[in-house]
Amino acid sequence: MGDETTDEELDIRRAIEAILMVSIDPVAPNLLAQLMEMPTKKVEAICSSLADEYEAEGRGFCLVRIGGGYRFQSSPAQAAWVERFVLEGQHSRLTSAALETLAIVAYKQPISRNQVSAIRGVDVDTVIRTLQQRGYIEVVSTDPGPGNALMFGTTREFLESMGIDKVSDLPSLGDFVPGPEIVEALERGLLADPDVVELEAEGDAGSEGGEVAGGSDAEVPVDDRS
Amino acid sequence: MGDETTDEELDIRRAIEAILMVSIDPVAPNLLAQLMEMPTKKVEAICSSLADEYEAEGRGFCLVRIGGGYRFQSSPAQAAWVERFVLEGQHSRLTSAALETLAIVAYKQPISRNQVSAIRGVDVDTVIRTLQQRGYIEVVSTDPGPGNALMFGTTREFLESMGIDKVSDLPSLGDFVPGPEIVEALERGLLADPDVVELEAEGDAGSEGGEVAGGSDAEVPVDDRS
Amino acid sequence: MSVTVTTPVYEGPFDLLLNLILREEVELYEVSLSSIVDAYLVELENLGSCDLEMTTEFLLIAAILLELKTRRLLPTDDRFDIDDEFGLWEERDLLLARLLECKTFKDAAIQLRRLAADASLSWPRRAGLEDAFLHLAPDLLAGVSPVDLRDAGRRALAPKPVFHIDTEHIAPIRVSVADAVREIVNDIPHEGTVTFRTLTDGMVDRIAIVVRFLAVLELFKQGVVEIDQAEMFGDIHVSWLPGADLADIDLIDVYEG
Repeated sequence: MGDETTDEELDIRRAIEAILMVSIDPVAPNLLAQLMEMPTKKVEAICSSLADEYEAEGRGFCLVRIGGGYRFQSSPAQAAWVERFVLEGQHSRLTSAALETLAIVAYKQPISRNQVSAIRGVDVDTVIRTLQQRGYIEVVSTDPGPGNALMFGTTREFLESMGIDKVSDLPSLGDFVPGPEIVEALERGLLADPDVVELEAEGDAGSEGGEVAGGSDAEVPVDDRS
Repeated sequence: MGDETTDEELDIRRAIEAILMVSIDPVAPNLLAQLMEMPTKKVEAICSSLADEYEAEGRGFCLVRIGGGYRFQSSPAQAAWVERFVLEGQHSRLTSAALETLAIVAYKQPISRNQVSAIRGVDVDTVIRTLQQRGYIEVVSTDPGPGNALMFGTTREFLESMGIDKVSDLPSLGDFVPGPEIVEALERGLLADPDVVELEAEGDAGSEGGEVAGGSDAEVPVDDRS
Repeated sequence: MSVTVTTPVYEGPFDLLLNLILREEVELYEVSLSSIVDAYLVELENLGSCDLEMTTEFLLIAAILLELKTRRLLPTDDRFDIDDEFGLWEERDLLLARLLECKTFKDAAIQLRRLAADASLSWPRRAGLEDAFLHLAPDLLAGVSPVDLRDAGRRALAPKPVFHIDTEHIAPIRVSVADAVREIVNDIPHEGTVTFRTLTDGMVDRIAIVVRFLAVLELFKQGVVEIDQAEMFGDIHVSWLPGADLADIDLIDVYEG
């Protein structure tokens, strides 16, 4: 441990190590802060220094911030050994149908089944139920509008399985908006008769499609469904 | 770590740290020896050197030999912090997943872990462990069939917490009332048939089979009920 | 075109359309639908298998395309309806937006798969509390009533709906005319007259009655029985012809159900 750490800090480090060792779920930094009666920022700093320490020492375990809190976990480098020990595959993979549905829920939450279905273009009932059973999504609210649709959102378990701390840590959806060449290809695929080209100019004035096809960086209206 | 440790020994230390970190129960030294393909004596020597190391570094956790194996646990010196965490910090309610698992055990006892898992459709090891640790369920018998599965049932403590005298005092599950998604499915003119389990497999192949057909990734079936 | 889609996986209509457009440069209004079908068939071949759902989805999208296209091809009203034109453009823009959205989430899902794969290299510590602290742990069931538990039980034990298309109406016919003939020959006294009503006594299944009727017709054709119906909707009387050779009966045609 670093030489400049104070005695009080050393105590806190030990306490955190002990608490994380007995906790089943990730422990939120503000809960630690509350227990230790110290600012959350300080707790976060100590946790991250502990994490660095384990890594520098080449430990077989690591301390990560995940699903809204801190937890101990086996080091990724030791995956082969742990796999041998665990035997039953704890991590079963999702099909791409499930994963795409999960992505929609994750980025658009809260979202209803029908809204997901509209984006996927297919019925998503089975997939939604599978994701719910697996604990990746849950009903987070009820739509106040007519029909009182159940609104789904992701769970802490989802965050844990993605190895991230919070939903906003997901890569920005903007990163996945298709590039101009794909938009162009799609546009070309949907191209109308050449003899209504004048209308195209008028029609496109209202939308942004033409502009994107023209190669500018303007945002594609991907996100405007409500 | 000591200067005299070889690279191979370092690797083994890391592997042991990783395995012990994720194990729920103490891990027997001969199991570790078997996994690492090395003599039990050597494993014991490494474990005890790890334990010494943690102690020398004044860690908040320690590695102990207990119940025929090794395990990480919180350091006795940190007991006051852990107590505080247990009393104030732990969320004092069962998650709905845990409650459902408890309900399955309560209504279907005696029942094996695999049977619960089959009903829940997900891995229940951690939840069963928590319920058992908290004294709500216990092993009540051993299945005489092949595999000798441990059969779980509820405890006296469970009945006390529920404020009832005996399991048969639990309210009847009653006639099955279909959930909204089932009603929805029925309205759509699709048949919801709880009995046709083989057909479910077919259904899944239909909806998620594209990926399998594509052959890109070996997929673990999402729903391993059979 | 340089664009390639790396996942040869079909999940839904948009997916299909996306792949078709991106790979084959299908131009909705200009290219013949048969090329779309061809492209689809090539895709099918590549997948190496066909499933009903995928095929249905293709039919759906093909129908949509066909509708869009016919609207373009059919001669329009003499008066040029500019609203219709705009409507078409609106439709196209909407479709484009949906395709882009679909593609966006497809790519996002690939990223999620990577995240999950990385995360799956680590296992969390889940050992939980040591025995020494268990007595301190608050009762997790505090505030949970037996009714709450029952509700949780109902949720957990509710039959999971299993979706399959009801094919009862096309269930294979299990009664054959040959069997029916055999039954009649074996069960009915070879003298006197019996009514068709008696022959079908106790039969509930309409198809079984139909098959039995076909059997009677078959016997008539073979010259084994005489059929007589005195009045319309009256009883049909079936009587054995004297000296009929019952050995021939095994040679009857087999009706395919």
